[in-house]
Amino acid sequence: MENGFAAQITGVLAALILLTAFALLVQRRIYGLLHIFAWQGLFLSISAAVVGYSTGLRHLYISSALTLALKVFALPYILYVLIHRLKIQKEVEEVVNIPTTMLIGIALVIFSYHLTSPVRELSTLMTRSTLAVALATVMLGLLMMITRRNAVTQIIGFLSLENGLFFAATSATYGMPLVVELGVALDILIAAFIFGIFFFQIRTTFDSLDIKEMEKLKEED
Amino acid sequence: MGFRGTAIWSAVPFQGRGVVIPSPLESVSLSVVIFLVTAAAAPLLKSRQASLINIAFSASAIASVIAAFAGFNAVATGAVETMVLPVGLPDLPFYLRLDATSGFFVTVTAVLVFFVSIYSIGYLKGFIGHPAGLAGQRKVTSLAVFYCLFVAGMLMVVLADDAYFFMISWELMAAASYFLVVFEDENKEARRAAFIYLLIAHVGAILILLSFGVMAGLSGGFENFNGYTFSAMRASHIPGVWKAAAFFLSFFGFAAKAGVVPLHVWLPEAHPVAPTNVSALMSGVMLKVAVYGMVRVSFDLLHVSDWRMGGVVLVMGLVSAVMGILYALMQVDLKRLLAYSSIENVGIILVCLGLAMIFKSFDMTALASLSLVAGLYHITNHAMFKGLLFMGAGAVMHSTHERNMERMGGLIHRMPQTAVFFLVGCLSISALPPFNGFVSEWLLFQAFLLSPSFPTPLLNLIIPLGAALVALTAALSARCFVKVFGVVFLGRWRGQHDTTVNETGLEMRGAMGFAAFACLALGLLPVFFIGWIDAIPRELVGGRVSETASEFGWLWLTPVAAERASYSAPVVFAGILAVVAAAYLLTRIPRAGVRRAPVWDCGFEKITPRMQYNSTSFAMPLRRIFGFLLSVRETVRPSGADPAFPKRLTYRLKIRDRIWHGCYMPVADASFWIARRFGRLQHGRIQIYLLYSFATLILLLVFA
Amino acid sequence: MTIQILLGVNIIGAAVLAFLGDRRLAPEVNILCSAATFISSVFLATGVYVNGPMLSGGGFFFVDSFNVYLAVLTAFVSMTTAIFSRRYMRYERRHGRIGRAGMRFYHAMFQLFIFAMLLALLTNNVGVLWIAMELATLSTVLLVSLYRTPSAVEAAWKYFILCGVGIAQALFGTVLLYFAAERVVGEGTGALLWTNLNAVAGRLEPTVLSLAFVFFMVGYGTKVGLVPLHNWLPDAHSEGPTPISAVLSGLLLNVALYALVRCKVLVDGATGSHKAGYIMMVFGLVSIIVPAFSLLRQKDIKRLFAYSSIEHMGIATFAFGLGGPVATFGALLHMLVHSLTKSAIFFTAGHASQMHSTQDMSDIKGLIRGNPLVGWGLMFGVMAIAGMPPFGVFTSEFLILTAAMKDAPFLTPFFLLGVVVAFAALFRKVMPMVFGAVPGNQRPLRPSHIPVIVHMVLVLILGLYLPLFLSQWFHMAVDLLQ
Amino acid sequence: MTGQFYPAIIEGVQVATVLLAAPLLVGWVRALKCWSQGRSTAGLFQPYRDILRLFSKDIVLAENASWVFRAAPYVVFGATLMAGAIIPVISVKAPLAATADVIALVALFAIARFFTALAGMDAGTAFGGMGSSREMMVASLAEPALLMSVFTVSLVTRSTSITEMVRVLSTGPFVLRPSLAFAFLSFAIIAMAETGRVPVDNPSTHLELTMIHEAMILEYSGRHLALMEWAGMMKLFLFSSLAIALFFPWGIAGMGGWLAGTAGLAGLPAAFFFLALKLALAGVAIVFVETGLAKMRIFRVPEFLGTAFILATLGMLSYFMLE
Repeated sequence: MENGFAAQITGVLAALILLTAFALLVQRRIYGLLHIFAWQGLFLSISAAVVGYSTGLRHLYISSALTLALKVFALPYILYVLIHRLKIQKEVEEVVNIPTTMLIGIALVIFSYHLTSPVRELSTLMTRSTLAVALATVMLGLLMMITRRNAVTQIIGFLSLENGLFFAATSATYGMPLVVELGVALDILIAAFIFGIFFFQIRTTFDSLDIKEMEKLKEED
Repeated sequence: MGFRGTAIWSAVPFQGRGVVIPSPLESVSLSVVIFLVTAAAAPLLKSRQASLINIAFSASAIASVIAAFAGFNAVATGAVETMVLPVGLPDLPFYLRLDATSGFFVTVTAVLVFFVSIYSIGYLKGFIGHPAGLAGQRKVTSLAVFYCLFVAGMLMVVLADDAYFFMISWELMAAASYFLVVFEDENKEARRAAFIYLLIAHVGAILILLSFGVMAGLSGGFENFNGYTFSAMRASHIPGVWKAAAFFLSFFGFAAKAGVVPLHVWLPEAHPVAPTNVSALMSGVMLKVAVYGMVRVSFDLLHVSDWRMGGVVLVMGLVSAVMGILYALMQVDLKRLLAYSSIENVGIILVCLGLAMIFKSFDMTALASLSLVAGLYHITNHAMFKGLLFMGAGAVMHSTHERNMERMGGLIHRMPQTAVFFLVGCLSISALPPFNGFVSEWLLFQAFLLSPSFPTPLLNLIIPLGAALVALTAALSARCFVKVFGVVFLGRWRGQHDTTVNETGLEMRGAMGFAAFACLALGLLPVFFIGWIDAIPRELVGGRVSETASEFGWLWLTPVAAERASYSAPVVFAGILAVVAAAYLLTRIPRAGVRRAPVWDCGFEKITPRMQYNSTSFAMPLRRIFGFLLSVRETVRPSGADPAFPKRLTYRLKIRDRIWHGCYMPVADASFWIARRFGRLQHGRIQIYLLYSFATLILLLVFA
Repeated sequence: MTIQILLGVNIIGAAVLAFLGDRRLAPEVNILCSAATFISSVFLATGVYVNGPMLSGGGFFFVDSFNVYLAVLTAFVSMTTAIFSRRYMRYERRHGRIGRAGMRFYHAMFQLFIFAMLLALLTNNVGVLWIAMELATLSTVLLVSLYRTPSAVEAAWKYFILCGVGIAQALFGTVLLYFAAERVVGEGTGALLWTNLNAVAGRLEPTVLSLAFVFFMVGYGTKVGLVPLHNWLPDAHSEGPTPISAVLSGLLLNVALYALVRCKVLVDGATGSHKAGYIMMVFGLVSIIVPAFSLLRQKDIKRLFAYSSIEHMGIATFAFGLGGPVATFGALLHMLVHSLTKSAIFFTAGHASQMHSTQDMSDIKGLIRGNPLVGWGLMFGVMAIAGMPPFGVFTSEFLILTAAMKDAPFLTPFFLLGVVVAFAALFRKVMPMVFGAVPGNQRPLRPSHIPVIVHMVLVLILGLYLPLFLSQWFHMAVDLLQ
Repeated sequence: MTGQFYPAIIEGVQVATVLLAAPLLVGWVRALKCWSQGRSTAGLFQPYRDILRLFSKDIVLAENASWVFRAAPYVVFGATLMAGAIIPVISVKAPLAATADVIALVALFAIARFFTALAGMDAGTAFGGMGSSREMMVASLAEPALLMSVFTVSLVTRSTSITEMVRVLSTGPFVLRPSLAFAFLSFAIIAMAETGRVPVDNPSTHLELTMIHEAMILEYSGRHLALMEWAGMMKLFLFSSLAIALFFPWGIAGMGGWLAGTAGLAGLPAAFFFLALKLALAGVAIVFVETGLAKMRIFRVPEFLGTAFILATLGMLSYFMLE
């Protein structure tokens, strides 16, 4: 596979990741969110593999495999089980209505593009144009966390944010050194473990996973 | 980076006669060490309070005697000694320096500490020996510890020769006195007072620190720590604007501690609630240590050379003097009154310093040194008579368990010796010859009157006005202390309950006697005193007073020239004594008898002690006259069926400090308002928090 | 080799303690592990003092004057906290606030947390630093919710989410840094090592690095607790067990600030401007002023001191941003003394709230009479933290303020405002607690003396006398950070 | 030979003059007042008779009176007489004149007042306290004004020593000085207040509530009262002499001017003559004011004294601005 083609594929995958990020913002149903998240993970994994293949960097395959295992199978499955067991409400409530969220999202994408443009000039990598998408995904993940009220959706937002970071790592730099990659993966695993515990704790303490309950600690009278 | 870990003892050898006598700086350091060791050792005697008091305060007395002698010598010789201690930051060890100026303040401090330490032995026994109920039995361990730390802090401030050590000593002094103020900690009033005190002291300390920052930055730069030493600051030339900044920062910093209006609000709160021996020290010397700071920074480090700075000091001093004494007049709490009077006296000291700065800026060294000497004289005097008055007030409180003057009276019959000493204090503070207060005030007036026309018209207007206000202050303070002595010691006992009031113990009377004697001696022999402090004006403003002052021998004080002004306290004293003696003897000749009879009651036969003029009524005319300066609320409410013939009248008088309500409360309210606003930022909703972080990110990305 | 032992002790300790659980000697083992860590850190420090900066573990670890003192500090505070938590946690256990599992979890996670922080300090790798920071968060998240009360769970959740998001930003910054470094140093682990990066800092792409700094700032800034990213901090500090509050405040914030400063040095080197410094100054100032006012409104004793921690981190951040030898020296010292003082305060505050079975300050009274150690400890701790000499915090604030007066005189009024308001607020809150008569709801308690006394004595000594080795390190670190 | 004793003799003569002539001045004022009101007088020498009678009377002390009460008359008398030794009444060559300048002089009067006020409070009655309070109010306003007005003179003469001031004023060229005019006006007002004359106080009132000075010494009797009264008379005499010395010094012996130029004792007769003349005129002036004005309400007094204060300050300002 020649570089040009790989670049095209990466570009397409970047577009798909961005699309899924938007889809996460729009999606109202919680299982739908899980599916979209799994898809995003899959695109991520493929893009890592493609970059790895075209550049010949072996450790990217490991990253790709880790992503596939963690983000496409393990995490969605864990979440699925949790949602099922905790009998979480299936509909997602959001703080800001969806069209507004979409508009903000688009503004963010433009902003990310604008920000990364000087960097893109510098880069000689074939994946250089994807940095904007990575940044946009990070920001959209953050936006999702801000606009959702449920602990599970917040976590999904958080994970999608991490996806954006991972995408930045693979696309902008052809992957971080392996130690770092492994460490990051381990951290995400522990984090997943912890939020699992958390869901149970929150559930047993508050009888719901709606984080509206968790607004007691504040400075306002 | 020179003094890494080693001490450099560059003490000037003292002129010992054969035996090795420690140099003044070493002696003062020894005294500081004794205080610190006493403070550290005091908790060991926790379980034996009586011996704790005896040992700790005897040690303080001994240490202060050592310091007083050393300070005296340092001033007398005018030599400069320095020392470097191997502690502190490695590149900034503690620098110590004893010159005439610091020696003077060491002496004043140590002398009063000596008196007060002796006094404390008697005074504090009241705390432990007292039957529970009135004051309650309480441990005085913390008092002894912080008392020693407090004194050590004051001495260290005066010795410090670099910004860091200065600040440490300064705050040690503040913190120790804070704990002394809050000694009766179950008392809410004491906690509040201590809080205000500490807060204002800390604000002041930070201002001083910033001023040092300016000076250090411009003298040594911040490439290393050398700029922090006073010698570097002294040697540097600081450009105009920065000099003004440094001056005003430090001035207001020190003013906060000295109790200059409008930064005085802590003082009338803190002094009354502190144990009296502590109030005596706080008023008598701690305020002076703040003045020392002003003198050190403005004359020595900054070489103030702009008359406007002196003008500000002068005006602040005048305002403090007048406001202080007016508030003092309105008080019914004896210690609060004395506290306000301290504000007044600090004001007068500032007037002296301000004049000295003004004269110095026009290069009139003789007059500058005259005003400076007047200021230093007043510092000494105030330490003595205010210490004496506080000790007297403590003795009164000790016997009567009252602070409110409205419930005292006639104590001269029950505490005759205390009354005599207190009277001496009152006479001194009222600036009456032949006592000491008069001498300093006289010198100040001389400085005012001899001031030639300045090139600036504004000053020519301020100076006469200043003289007028100082005169007004002096007259008001006489009035104030007539009231104090009259209400507390004369007349008849106004108290509700008939307590047995007795004369206080020997230690307390002895201490007061010493202080009273000092007041008289300072009043009678000003020439010696001025000769002693001769080195200070020479050091600070480059002029001297002593030559002309003692031109006609020790009997006559002629600050400038005999034909300009002269004053001889001994002759005045002797003259009055002679006339009194003669009159006493001559009027005996007709051999008329003496008998006692009831007072003239104007035909109304049911006179009770409550009908006496009391403090409030005594001050009434002035409340009418100067009421607009104070915030006075006076209500008379008759009760009973017929308002024309009321059964009883309820009289309520509330005098509040305008400055407290005008300047401090709004600040406090604003702080709480802002705090509430900031509190609203923290909603408790995690989305909002995420939004903050998101917004921060975006903002930074946009602008960075 | 020392480093490996240093880190190994913690890992093994964590495992052993997880196995020991709630057995009788678990707290003692905990102390032992921490003491071993401390001793090895002292060895490490001696080595660095004698031989200068060193690389170890094939360039994986790097110790210089900047991180070695923080490592010793971390080990030391973790040791004293372990000593403190022996009595404290036993009391909690006896009064049924936590169960068996809780104790097991507490001890294991405590060691893991210390490991994470030491790793973050000692590693040479920016990526590993990030991982360690994340690990430090993760290991403490569940400790914050140890009591399982609704507010504890809420606090832990906020801590988890906010720090997670924050640290994710830092990862993005790391990616950008790698992106820039890779082009200069070449691909692979080498491009993430401080030692390599420092050497080539001048050749790194400035635009990328200033972009990266923004992400570092927001990322690690969240962990430092800079306003407006601080919202997790008061919650986490007030709801977790006191030993955890002590180490969060005393150590974690320092480590995060350490990471930020390391990044700042690189960015300054690359951009050649002082932009990063200005950003830090602004963050620092805001973080001084806002918490100072918030202090005025606190009701919860631990929350109060949490805000004070934010304020002090603001001071240190401001000083690092200000730069210059004196300010940087002051900032380094400030990190040290703040962490000693603040943990001592948390120790006493913890005991105070145990004595009154509440953290509500209006119910805590008469501490000096009730328990002189706790009362005076809290009083002196507050005096120290409020910047009264002769305690060490004053020394650092003295240096910082005087330097600020020279280099940024127009910012000092704001600085001053914050410091004064904080001072007022702290004393306003603390005086009614320490003074006065013993209230009826106070229970006698055997406090853990040693940690409080040792910390306060150290802070006192540092205020009067700065040991030569320490100041040499500081000077070297200052040169490093210029 | 005897020249070295001249100063001592002059001093002695001066003190004797103050002691002996003070009642005469009071008698003169009273007699003038009676004449002006068409009453018959008790004679010029009635004050002497009063004092002598009081000396021989028994003392009735208030039950509560302490030693302060008994010592006050002596202190008051001593301080006033000391002032008399300082003010150049007849000659500037009095040796004691150098012991105190004008500031100390004011302070000497302050001592007298301080003790009088204390004595007023000692008996423990409402009247005594009231008198003290009012007296101190008047004094606290009058004293600074007095200082300001003499300061104006001392600014002109560049000295605070009274003899020096007299010397400069009487030997220097005669210049009309607005500052001195202001100072004199102010001084006159203050002198009325300080010596307890109408319109501030009424020395012959018998209604306790209107008293100021009299209220303070209400409890005195016998020789104590005699001393107090005598001191009061001396005070009037001294204020008049001070006004003369500061504002109309021509004729005072010993400064070598054209009127009483001789330094020794020879100048004294002329000085006596001038003094008597000027005091007689001063008495006339006092009577003019006292018959022309009514006593003020007590709270009008501050305004009156405030005027004096303002005038004195204006005097100082005009010195700087106009001269």
